[in-house]
Amino acid sequence: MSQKHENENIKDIMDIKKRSQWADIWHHFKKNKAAIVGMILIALFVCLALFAPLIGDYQDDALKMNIRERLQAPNADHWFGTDEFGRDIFIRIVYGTRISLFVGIISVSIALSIGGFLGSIAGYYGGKIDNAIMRVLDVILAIPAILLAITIVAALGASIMNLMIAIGIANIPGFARVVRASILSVKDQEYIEAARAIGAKDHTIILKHVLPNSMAPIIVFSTLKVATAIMATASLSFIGLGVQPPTPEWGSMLSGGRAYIRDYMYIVLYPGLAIVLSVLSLNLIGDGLRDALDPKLK
Amino acid sequence: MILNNSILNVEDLVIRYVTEDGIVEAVNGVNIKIEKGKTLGLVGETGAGKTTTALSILKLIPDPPGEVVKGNITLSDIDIMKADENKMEEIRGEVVSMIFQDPMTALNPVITVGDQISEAIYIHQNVSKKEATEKAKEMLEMVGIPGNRLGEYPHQFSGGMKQRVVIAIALSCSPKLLIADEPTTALDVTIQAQVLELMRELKKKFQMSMLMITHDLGVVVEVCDDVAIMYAGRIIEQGTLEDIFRSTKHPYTEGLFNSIPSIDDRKAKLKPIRGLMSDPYDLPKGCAFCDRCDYQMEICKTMKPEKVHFSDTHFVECHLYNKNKDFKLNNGGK
Amino acid sequence: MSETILEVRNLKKYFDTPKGKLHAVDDINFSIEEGKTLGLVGESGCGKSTTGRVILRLLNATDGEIIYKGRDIRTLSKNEMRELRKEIQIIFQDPFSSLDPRMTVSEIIEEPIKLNKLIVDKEKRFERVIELMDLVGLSRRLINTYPHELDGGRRQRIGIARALALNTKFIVCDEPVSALDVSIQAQILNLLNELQEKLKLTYIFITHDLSVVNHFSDDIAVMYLGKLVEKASSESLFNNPIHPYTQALLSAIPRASLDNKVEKIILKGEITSPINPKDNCRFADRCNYATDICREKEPELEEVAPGHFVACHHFKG
Amino acid sequence: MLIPVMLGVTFLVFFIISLTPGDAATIILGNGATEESIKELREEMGFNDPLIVQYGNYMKDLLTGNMGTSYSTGKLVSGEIGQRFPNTFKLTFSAIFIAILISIPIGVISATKQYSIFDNTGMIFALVGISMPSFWTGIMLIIAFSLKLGWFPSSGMDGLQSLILPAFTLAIASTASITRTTRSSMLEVVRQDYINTAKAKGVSKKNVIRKHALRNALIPAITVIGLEFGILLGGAVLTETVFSWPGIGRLMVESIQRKDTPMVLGCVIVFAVAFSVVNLIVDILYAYIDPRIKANYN
Repeated sequence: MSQKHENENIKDIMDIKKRSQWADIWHHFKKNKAAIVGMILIALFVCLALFAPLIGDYQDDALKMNIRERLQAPNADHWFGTDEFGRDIFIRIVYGTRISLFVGIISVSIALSIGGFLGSIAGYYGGKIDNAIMRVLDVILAIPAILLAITIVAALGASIMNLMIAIGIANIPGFARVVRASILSVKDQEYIEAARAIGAKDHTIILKHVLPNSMAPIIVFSTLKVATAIMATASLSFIGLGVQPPTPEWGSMLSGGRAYIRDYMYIVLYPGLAIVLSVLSLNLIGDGLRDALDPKLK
Repeated sequence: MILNNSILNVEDLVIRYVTEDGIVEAVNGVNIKIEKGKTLGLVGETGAGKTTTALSILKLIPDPPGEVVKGNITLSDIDIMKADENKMEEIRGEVVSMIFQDPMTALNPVITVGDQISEAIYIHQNVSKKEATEKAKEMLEMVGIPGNRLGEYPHQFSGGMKQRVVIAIALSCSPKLLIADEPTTALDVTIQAQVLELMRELKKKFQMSMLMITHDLGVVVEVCDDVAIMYAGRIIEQGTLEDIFRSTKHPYTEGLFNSIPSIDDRKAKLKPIRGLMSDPYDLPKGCAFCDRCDYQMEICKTMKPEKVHFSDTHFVECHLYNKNKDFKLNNGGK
Repeated sequence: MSETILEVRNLKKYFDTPKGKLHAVDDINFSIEEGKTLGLVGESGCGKSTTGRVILRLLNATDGEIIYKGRDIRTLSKNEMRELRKEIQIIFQDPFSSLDPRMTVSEIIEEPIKLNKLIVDKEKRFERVIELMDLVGLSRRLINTYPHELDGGRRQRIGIARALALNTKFIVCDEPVSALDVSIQAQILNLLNELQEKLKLTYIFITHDLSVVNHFSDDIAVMYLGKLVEKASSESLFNNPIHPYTQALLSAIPRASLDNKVEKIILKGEITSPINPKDNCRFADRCNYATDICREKEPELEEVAPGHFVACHHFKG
Repeated sequence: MLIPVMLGVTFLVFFIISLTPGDAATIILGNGATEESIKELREEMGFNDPLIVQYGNYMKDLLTGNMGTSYSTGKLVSGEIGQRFPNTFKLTFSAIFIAILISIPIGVISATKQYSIFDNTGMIFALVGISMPSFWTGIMLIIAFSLKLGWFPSSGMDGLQSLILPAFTLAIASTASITRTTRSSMLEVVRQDYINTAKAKGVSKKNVIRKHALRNALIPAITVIGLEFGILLGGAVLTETVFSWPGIGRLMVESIQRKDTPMVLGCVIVFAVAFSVVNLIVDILYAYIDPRIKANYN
């Protein structure tokens, strides 16, 4: 082979910058305008949740009833109006953001850690272990997730803690399946064999090759599942099985306002919009990530 | 030029793909002529523009991102450029049909092979469904598959059998031109031999013309009369089998020959073409092969070479022959 | 002068499938001398790749011995095996799936050195990576690119550099050029040839393409459905193919030449899969010369001429 | 396959429900009951037996169609559920029917005209559709179509008129998600080689889509329809609550509030069985559409 030796100094070559893959992903992600809108909206929700106390006091503004000011239409003092107890709907939505995001993220973390663990064991080792795990999960999958969550909360009692546990457990099989499928698709690649051929140990292979390459679908799925978890939180609270009044939560606010929809529809309009916007944003981000992380499109 | 004797005439065809990353000039002024009953081999490596050229004859370039910029295509006296979608539907399968590379994916997995063959017959010929099925059975037997397997699905056939079914579909309406896009590349050698044998036989039987796309000069010897060598969207050398194999003119053609490990001469040393094909997004101003060429001259970098004719059948696009048609390559031909 | 570096005895690899036991490799024997190349040839599904993987213990053999420099690879402990992997390596067929898409060129080439703690100093290791890139003809400026940004030929060079990163003596080349274009294929074949001379490597060259091995191998073994049907020196095999399958295979290769036309032998049918095979000649169904004995009894691999082995009831040289 | 899964499901649900705090005997007899009578009832109902024995007894009864008696009304659970089941069936099947009817054509047209205005609007609607919680959509539809326009009743079950709003409410999310799947699998299919083969033999555009692409694209779509049915069953709980629809979903919510354990258990089991049966139908449909799967069964 005729070999052109470039007279480059070793030091110079060492300085050639390695382009990070995250930069690549971000480069693709930011081309997707819808996903960027979703990102901005979610950032807004997060800010609202973090800085809620700057907008209004939890005890005085979000909880305390003020019968004199009840059922006001949106106005300069109360941007989204007041509810049947005279509480400011905007401030209650802001505090509701905290609960929705918190429950969403924690319940997905529960499902991801347990489901991910089961899924990766099933996927990497295969065979009988795989079979046993997947059959048990099939049983859980036979009950529609939201019904399972309802049943669990019904048995354990309604509280934020139980809500997170219930939604988390109901999502375990889904995560296990996604993680398993993703690991299976990576496991058979030749570069895993190549790693074994150069003497890499099992844990090196899993940590350095299998996991990084199977992350993409898991990240996307998690994003989308935070959205469904937020929806589930609101749903359970709506039927009285989640967050209990007077704690401000979007679903329970809707439930409380139902009696007044004939004349005061804004009571149910804004909490609902909050749900739609947060869930929509997460879905947009999820779609954007799916495209940006797909190596086929690169 | 005797026009009415040619079945396919492609003139100055330019096709490009417009993508996010830029414009790819996939086909860059291609001329092809195939005479009745003759087989032309279109040879080139990945990305040379062979398949794009073939798809344009059927007007099946995916648009977007593909775009036929200019050129004329005359197929059996029909002006393809002016034909509308309805007209094209009549032409496809009836006048021209195409075999795709991978038999594993070329058949619809949820439709029986019988229905896939009879569909073309039913569309183009004035027959009943029953007659079409009858004809499909004949076709299946003609490609060497028992007629009673008509009702089976593609997954029940092996790779070679699938390619036979694909051939049966393509020939079901006795087209005047058959385009075969690497029909044996995905097959094992012994199966390839079977399929090539079958194609030779059927070509004789149907008296049709053929455009054989391949990267394998060995396959060319077995089925083709004429050869066109394609590189970076242009045909850089064309001639009869004798022309190309016995008096190779283009350095790229020579390079291709030198890259093939010979089965009969173990001592022959491989002399690969150096480097890689130019970036299709950014083709050089001059000859596209210039960077890889052992005979490179100053003019090659700046000017596109013109056609140089050696006979009625043989031409080359290379600056080497501008002044001296008798220039000899180091190792021309085999 | 040259010694046997690897000997495979009665090697078997069976897979359990829903339809029964798949005899992917079924009792094969061969040996390779140091610095030589053995071509292992056959069509898809004949068990040639499985053989390669079993030798490297990427798959565990069902039965048999794999003697490398006097030791049976199958009996080595995990640590001993890891030690041995510094000497025996593999180059894969698919230059796309054999490189981790999330690692850069230098990370891929560096990984074996790092894992086996061959060179601990970071800068020295880096110099070694550069040296390897020069050796396989990879331009230095590609050091921090990702595989998906490169073409098949360059990716295959990365795979070769990775295989050479350790103290490699023995390489299983699993169809290293079949996914590449002709001109690139020749580049890689020449590179492998040069490396063999320079580094005194021993190769098992697995391929479906007889013309490639002819060019390359000292000895050739032809496989069909898990069995060796013919084994000989390249010269002997090409000049005097004896087994009907080898003859058909040789004649079927399209020759890019107008001279030396060869009469084609067209085989019947297609290769099946060796699931629960009967005790007969596995080639019998497709063989143009098959008789009753072929369908009843399995032929043994016999020496029909010095160094030329054939497993056939009828053709014995 | 169905039977072991059902055994697992019943056990799982039985186990979860048994976690309910509070003493069943006290619930049945009310707070005023004497210590003595509570103890007696406990013995009589077998509440002192180990869980597995209780489960065994329940299953024995279940096989004869006996699901126990309601704690609160004293009526047979099976009777109550039998009465309500047709209503839920009516609601969910109308919803899935509407969803399929709308989503498949829109998905197909969107895919054939990728990036057209039709496609873009369709996809925006689909995204919003999967982001809207059904209970909120329901309330909004009530405000618009029954309170403002007065076209449909806002609650209860009284003829076809009353079915329309709840069925549409329930259908929206499923419509959106089936549309998205149909579109993306259609886009995948039209890129396949066999579509080119079909075009190359002169099949008209319309027939390429109808005869060659659609059947292949339906395979993933059917999976999603099966999964969506599970989500629909969960959604029925909420929709029935919003529209006071006398189905099992509402019965379940009411029973949870009344701590009527046998009734809750019965409802969840019926839901799980319904979902499993639908999944079985989906599997059969698969085999009908995809000959490769049929081959596995033979």
